[in-house]
Amino acid sequence: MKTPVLIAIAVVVALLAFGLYQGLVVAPTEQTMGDVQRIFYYHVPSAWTGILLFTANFFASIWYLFRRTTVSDSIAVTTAEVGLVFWTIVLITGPIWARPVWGIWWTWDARLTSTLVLWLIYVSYLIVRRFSSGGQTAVLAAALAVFGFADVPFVYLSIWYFRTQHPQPVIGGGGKLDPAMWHAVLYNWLAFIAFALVLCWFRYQLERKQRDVEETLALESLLEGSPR
Amino acid sequence: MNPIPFLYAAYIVTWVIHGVFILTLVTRYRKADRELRDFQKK
Amino acid sequence: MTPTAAAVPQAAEPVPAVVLTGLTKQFGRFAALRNVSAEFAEGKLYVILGENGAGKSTMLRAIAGLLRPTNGSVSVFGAQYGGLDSGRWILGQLGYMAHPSLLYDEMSAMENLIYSARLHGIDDEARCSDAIRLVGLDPALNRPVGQYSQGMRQRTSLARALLHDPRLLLLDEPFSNVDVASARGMVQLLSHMRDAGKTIFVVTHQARLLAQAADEFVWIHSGNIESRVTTLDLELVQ
Amino acid sequence: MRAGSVKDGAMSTTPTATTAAMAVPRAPATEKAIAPAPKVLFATLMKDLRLEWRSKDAINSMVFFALLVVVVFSFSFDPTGDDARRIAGGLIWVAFLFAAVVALGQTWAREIRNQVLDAYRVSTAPANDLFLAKALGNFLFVTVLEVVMTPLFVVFYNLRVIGPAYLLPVVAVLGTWALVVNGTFFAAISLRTRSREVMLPLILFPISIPALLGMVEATKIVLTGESSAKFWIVLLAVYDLVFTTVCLTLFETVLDAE
Repeated sequence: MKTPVLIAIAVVVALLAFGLYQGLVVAPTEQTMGDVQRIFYYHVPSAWTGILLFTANFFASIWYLFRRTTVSDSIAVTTAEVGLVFWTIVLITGPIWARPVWGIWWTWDARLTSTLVLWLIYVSYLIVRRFSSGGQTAVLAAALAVFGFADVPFVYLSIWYFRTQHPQPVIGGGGKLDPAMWHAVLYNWLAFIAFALVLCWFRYQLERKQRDVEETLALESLLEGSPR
Repeated sequence: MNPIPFLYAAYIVTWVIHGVFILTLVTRYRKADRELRDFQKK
Repeated sequence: MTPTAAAVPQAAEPVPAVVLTGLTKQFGRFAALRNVSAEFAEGKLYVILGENGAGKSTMLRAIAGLLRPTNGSVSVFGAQYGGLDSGRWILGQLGYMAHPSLLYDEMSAMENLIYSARLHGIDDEARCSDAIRLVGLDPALNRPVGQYSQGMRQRTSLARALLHDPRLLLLDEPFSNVDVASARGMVQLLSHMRDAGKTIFVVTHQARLLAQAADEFVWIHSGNIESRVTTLDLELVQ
Repeated sequence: MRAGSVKDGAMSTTPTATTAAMAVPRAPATEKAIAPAPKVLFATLMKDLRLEWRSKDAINSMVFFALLVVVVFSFSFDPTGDDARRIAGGLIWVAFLFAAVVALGQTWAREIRNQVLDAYRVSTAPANDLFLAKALGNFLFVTVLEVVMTPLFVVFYNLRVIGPAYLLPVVAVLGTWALVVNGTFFAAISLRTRSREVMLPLILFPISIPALLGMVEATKIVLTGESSAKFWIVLLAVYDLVFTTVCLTLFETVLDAE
């Protein structure tokens, strides 16, 4: 089992290095913002990867609600946690980008605000998973995942309109992107997806191991004859 | 104010966060592994 | 301990009240019910015995549709849980009573039963007062259930289970901390109901009370049926 | 057969007409199994309202809590003139949110204290009727709080509505339902978690942000009469529709999650 994993890691590292090279060297410097715009090549692919993972979490939760298999529940928690890691990166690199470009760390820019709200939703999802007791965690979390995902369009819509009411400086995105720039974004996205898959694989093994421990614990308390 | 340090800061922060996450994976895995082995021994 | 073949002669054609096929319930790795397969004819009083954690209550809750089997199936009067609406039809046929009395402490016995009747789509309040009288309580009593003695609470809970005239009665420890006189009264009531054609399952540690009244004693051991006998071996019972 | 006299203790054992009445009616038993929907919903709602009226402790403490929230807000924010109208929308709704969350936390308190949820699961009553009855109960409860709090806000901030005032109740109803429908559902979820009181707001607030934004903006627009609040009202209506549907599809699964 070990070697394929090592190969996968090697491939991911190569892809990431290639993406980094594209972002920092190959892509032309943006006229208005200069080189700081290259944060874009990490900020946007991380967001897209995060969205992919949250979508996977949604479908895994739906699958769990119908089939109640532990596999679907493990995938739901795995994709949510790894998704939240990528999403945290988006949330932190955003202000790092805003500071040099607009001189302010945080602006209620439509995208930044929506990122923050989504981040809050999935953090509360993971907290509920940790706090709910034993057998019911999966069902409660799956229901919450459906609510969270259904909320995403409302988050983006309401905050987008909220911003058009009071225009604020808008982060990047403006202006025509040079094709080489698009390449950098796409290569990095590919690299991040591969990296996310490997992370998910490891997190999944951890989940299975933790379930073994939980069950042994449950069995342990049973065998000591404590009445059910 | 030279913007370049912000560029490197963003890239570094990205890998710091990923690194911390991987670290938690490893520690949680080791902890669960140890607990499991204790049970098997008992 | 493999389950011995059921010694009880099966009732020939009528649909058995309850059929369990390969019923298994896993809580994590602990198997509360291990592949239980059995048939229970209609119109009989079954007493379910076994030590704590053997799976008695789990089996009763599975028959009541309160827990989803890990695999295998439960069918009641020929209908199976999980079917599109068959689960709901079954619920109409069964009365369930368990340790939490499923009653609101702030409401009197009559109010509790009227509300429970509504849940089953019954408006007829006479049914409620009949049920209360049947278990030996006074329908006019408007003290809230919270102030009842444990025996009275159990009987109110029994009345609640009988209310919609179910064909199948599932009682989990109905006699726990009930005085002997009341318990005997309940046993008589249950045997009347069994004679009237109802199927009754009673999970209890006071099997002695039902030594004469019950048709069959079902011993459960570590998640499966160990044996089914028609006469109670008194030494075995604590 | 011992003729049991019907007093508190004794057990009625005489095979009277009642036992005969309990004899199993062979044919009709099967048809009446399914409870017609509105009856259960109405019965549950009436039961809750009756018990609430009987004890009245929850409603009194809640109203007092709402007053406290208004007073505390009025102290901490003391805008005058036009500012008051601009931020009053936000203040009022955040105050309502606090009062609502405390009320929503009590939704299932009685069911849990009496451990009666199994009674629903064993009856033929559809789970959604239980949910709707609880949600409507909460809606009435929170509306009472709002009716108590609003005049105080008007007085403390001497608000005058410039825009179309008739829109305010519309926004209030849509907004309150958005909080209450999700709140009732999440209260059912947080029942099964440790530190139950913290869990409800923790799940409810993030998911309600779009609705909150809608309420606050719509109220501000109506108060200041600057532009039209149509977008926000439509957003709230769609939000209510979507999340009421999601609640009704998932409630039974959560109720049965044993």
